[in-house]
Amino acid sequence: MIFDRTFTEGWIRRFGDSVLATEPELTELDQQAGDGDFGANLGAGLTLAVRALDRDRSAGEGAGAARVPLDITATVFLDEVGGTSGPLFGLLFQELAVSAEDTAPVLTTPGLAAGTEAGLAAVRRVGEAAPGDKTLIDALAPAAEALRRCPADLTPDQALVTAAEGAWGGVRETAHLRARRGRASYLGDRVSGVADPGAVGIALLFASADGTVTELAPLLAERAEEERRP
Amino acid sequence: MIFDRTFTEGWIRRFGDSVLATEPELTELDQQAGDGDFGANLGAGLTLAVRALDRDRSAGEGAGAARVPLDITATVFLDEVGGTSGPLFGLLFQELAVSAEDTAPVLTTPGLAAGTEAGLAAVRRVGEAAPGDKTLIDALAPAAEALRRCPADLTPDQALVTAAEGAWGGVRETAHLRARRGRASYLGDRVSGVADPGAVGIALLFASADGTVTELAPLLAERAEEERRP
Amino acid sequence: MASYFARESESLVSDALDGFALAHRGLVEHNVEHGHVRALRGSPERRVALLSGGGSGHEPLHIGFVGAGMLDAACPGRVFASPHNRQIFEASRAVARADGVLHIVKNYTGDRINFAIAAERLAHQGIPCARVLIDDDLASDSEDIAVGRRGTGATVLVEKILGAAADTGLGLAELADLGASLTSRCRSIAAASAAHTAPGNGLPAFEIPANYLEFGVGIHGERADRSIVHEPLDALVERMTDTLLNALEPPAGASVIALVNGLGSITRLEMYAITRELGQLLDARGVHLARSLVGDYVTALDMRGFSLTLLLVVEEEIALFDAPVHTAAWRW
Amino acid sequence: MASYFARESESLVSDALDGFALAHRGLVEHNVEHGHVRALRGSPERRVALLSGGGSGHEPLHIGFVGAGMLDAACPGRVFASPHNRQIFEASRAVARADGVLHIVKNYTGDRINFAIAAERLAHQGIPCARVLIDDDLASDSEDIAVGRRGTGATVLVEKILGAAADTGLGLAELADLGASLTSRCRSIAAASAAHTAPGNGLPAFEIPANYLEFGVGIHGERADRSIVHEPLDALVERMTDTLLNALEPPAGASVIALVNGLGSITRLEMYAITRELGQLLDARGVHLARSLVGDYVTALDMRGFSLTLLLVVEEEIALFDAPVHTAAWRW
Ligand SMILES: Nc1ncnc2c1ncn2[C@@H]1O[C@H](COP(=O)(O)OP(=O)(O)O)[C@@H](O)[C@H]1O
Ligand SMILES: Nc1ncnc2c1ncn2[C@@H]1O[C@H](COP(=O)(O)OP(=O)(O)O)[C@@H](O)[C@H]1O
Ligand SMILES: [Mg+2]
Ligand SMILES: [Mg+2]
Ligand SMILES: [Mg+2]
Ligand SMILES: [Mg+2]
Repeated sequence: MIFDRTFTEGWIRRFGDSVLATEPELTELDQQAGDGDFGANLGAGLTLAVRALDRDRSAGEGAGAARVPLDITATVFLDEVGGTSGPLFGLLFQELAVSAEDTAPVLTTPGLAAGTEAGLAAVRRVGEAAPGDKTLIDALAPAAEALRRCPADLTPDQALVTAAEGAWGGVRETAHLRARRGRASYLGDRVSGVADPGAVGIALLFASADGTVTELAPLLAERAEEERRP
Repeated sequence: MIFDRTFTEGWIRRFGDSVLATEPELTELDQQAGDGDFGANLGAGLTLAVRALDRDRSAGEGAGAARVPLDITATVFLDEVGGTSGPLFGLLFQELAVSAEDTAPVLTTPGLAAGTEAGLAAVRRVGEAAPGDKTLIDALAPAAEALRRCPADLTPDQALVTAAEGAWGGVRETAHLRARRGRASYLGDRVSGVADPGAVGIALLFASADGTVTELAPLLAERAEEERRP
Repeated sequence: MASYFARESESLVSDALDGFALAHRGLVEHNVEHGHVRALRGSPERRVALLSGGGSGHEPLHIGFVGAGMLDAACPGRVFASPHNRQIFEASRAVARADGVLHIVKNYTGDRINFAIAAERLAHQGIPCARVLIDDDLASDSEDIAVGRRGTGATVLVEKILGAAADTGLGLAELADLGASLTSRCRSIAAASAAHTAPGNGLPAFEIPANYLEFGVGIHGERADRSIVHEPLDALVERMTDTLLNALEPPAGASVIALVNGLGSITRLEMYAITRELGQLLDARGVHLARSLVGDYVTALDMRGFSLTLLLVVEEEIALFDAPVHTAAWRW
Repeated sequence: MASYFARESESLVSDALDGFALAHRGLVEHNVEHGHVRALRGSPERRVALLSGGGSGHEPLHIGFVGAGMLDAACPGRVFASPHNRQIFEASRAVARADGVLHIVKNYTGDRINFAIAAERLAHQGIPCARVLIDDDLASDSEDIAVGRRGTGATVLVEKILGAAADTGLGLAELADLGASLTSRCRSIAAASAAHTAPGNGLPAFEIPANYLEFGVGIHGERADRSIVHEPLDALVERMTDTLLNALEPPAGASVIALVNGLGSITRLEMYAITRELGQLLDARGVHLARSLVGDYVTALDMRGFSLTLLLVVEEEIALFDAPVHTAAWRW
């Protein structure tokens, strides 16, 4: 398997499918913790991104470049998507694209790790939230951590599976956190027990490298089961 | 009798006495035709003028000048008196003073006629009312007319009696007029039968050259009696 | 004194004049004894001083337009009340130049009488004086109203252009003629959706039902003679612009200076949205919008409304409009 | 759309921008595609472009301060809503100078995030970018409010002084430092007697009982955290001035620049009366009022209130404040 443009484009498209498949659940999470538009914001962003990928005629030149679909998605999220989360996702895609560029024409695990790390740093600079504030950082940070630990010879697809596991772990943690940034912060304790929708979005991104996620409940519930174990 | 400063000062002081004696009646007239402050405006003006005459120390220089009391009164009315009528009286005094100056140190009948004529012109320029508009012009115009007709050798005190007769005639006419200028104009027909207070003030001025007026009713009623004659 | 910010409602005007003099020290002087605001740095070339005045509550008019290139002095009265003739007389004496003083007077009975009395007194002192009477408000243009059209927004444009003309050294009669000519080519119309707050009791001076506008308000918080349904802005500005153009009858290709004037509490967003509609309409009507002035220039305390003023101009007048000006409220 | 004058409430901001560009053609250009207003005649000496932006409804802030001597561009959002990062990004790219672009950002979460994202994007393009965060509002100075003090009136003073400093050819880091230093010496406090009219329904955004004031309002029509009885102006201005001086702790004989700012519908009479009280209090407290700026500079639509801003300054900063400026809303 070559981790070229076809791979990253497939990844984004599957992410789009995951978001569309789970949009009602995402909406419900943001209704409990925020203003209920997260599913719509992310869904709209991916619809636009997929449309931009469809339209893209750059396939001819530098065809193999893994960077291109990430760049296109970054621009769409930065330019067109509303809500707090939209442009933050855009920043992550922008950093992933830069790191892919550094390792062009194919994606590498160290490149993915560096891009995710840089994306996390950008989101932290911009959003001024810290881990534990119950934001998408709580999924992005463990994903970056997982990628950092991956051996250099692990293939990017396998690395992304590891990242997704880290992210889901982080998502489940958010259910126990009290929000301190963003809209959810005004609601205080009323939202404890509910996972952060933005964090779920991040986990969906990493999980979609491998296939399409169609249901959130099992992924959010896992931890509860773990906890029930003696 | 010399028509010097003593004469004009006495005239103003008697005018003051007349206004104070008839102030309630003046107030009532302006209550019927306007906002009820005419008696207070004119009374306050004369109180200030008399006080200024008391204070005046120019008696030494040019002592005989008939002009001085008229000038002092003009300045007080122009500077200190409110309402529409106050400054209009001031203009009249100002023109009387100028004409007295032209014939200094004593008042003459032609000077009085010229001053009243000039005062009427100034009031017309400033107030932009015409005879018949039910304003003080309707007393001032016949007074000026009467003075104009006086023979040059008639003494000023006699001329002023003639002027007062003309003014009272004009006042009584105003009762039949419909107001077209000033506040009374908004009231339309509701004030027919009531004389114009400003016109009464003018008549009081000329009448006070001769003595003090203490009652208005007979002067306002005369015409009605005349009309009752067959 | 419910909603005005004041020590007491009686002291508002005099306190404001103190604060104005403080904020603009070096530019103006407030003569407390004689009740006028005077420019400290005038234009040396002027042969005629320009003086205006009227009730307070219309700020920045007139005090805000005292300074180089506009007024030599302004006489503020109490809120919505004419200044006393003595204020006008003393101010005129203080600022009169070699060729006298020109009074710029809004057409209201009280202002007319007090300026006219001051003019009589000036004449007695041998000081040449002439008057420009501003009467631009079309809502008061009616056979029934003997006193004539009210003076409103045109005042500012006339003060500006006459100020620049005076700085070229024109004489009294020439300035008075120019003023009369400008006034004859200048008309205004105003609309409001809420009355001003009455300084005495803090309540709206009158009620306008929701979804209605008063069409043809003046600047003293009086009701208009017509209430209309609150229509979208494009329709309203068209109604107003056509009212103005019908009265002005601009020849083909004529140039106008427009004043889009807030009456107190409309937002600049609204004023600029109005400017957009006006610009499009003038375009469509073949009238050239040479200059536009947008903001609070002649207010009626905090009335929620605006006025539109159009002045038909020739090239030289545009140059006079563009000439430098340095006052508290207008500077370029 | 009860009482706003608009075609429809959604088009108010974009219509206003059209009208703004029309009224000030030659001075500014409205880039409709990218959503910014840009100066047509900048200062050639500048090495760093100054850019600001934020929600609309605060006019003249920010668009009114685009021009020579102040901002190179401004990005207006919808009413009370942050501009999109793309607007900021595109505007920054369009105006950036050799030494980059300085963002002047009022401290509100949305503005912070959008400006920060634009900054990330600029960094990716190799365009140097720094930020001055304005956080002057003392009413939001509390341990409980993690997001920090809101940015209000200081914005105008900082934009003016930084504009003049940029024209002397300062670099990006120097300007950012000066901005941070100015901000640290600048505090504001606001009071209101009536809320703004909500653009959506034409009703007051909230009710303030007669004879009460909201003490500590922001500029987005939010209530203050305190209601107080409507007190006479001298008492109110003393309360506000002392709040400011307690926070600023001016050294003996310090100089300040004061901004007496109308929030939308208070009259100039009131603003100047406020200026009088402020002047007297500063005198009594031994603080030198070097300059004062009185008028509507940072509004909250048509809120009936005002803010006071004091900036501690040194001589050179006063000279920068006095430097020429040519924008729609500030010119000298
Ligand atoms: N300061 C922040 N830093 C990082 N992520 C944040 C921040 N504020 C909010 N978020 C994320 O954004 C998500 C909400 O996104 P969205 O619904 O699009 O935004 P909004 O709150 O503007 O409606 C939250 O679940 C959280 O993960
Ligand atoms: N335009 C005018 N020209 C001449 N006299 C006038 C004019 N308007 C009003 N007056 C006179 O003023 C008198 C009222 O004076 P006063 O009560 O002092 O004024 P106000 O109407 O301001 O209360 C009227 O009775 C009338 O004689
Ligand atoms: Mg949301
Ligand atoms: Mg949202
Ligand atoms: Mg009266
Ligand atoms: Mg009266």
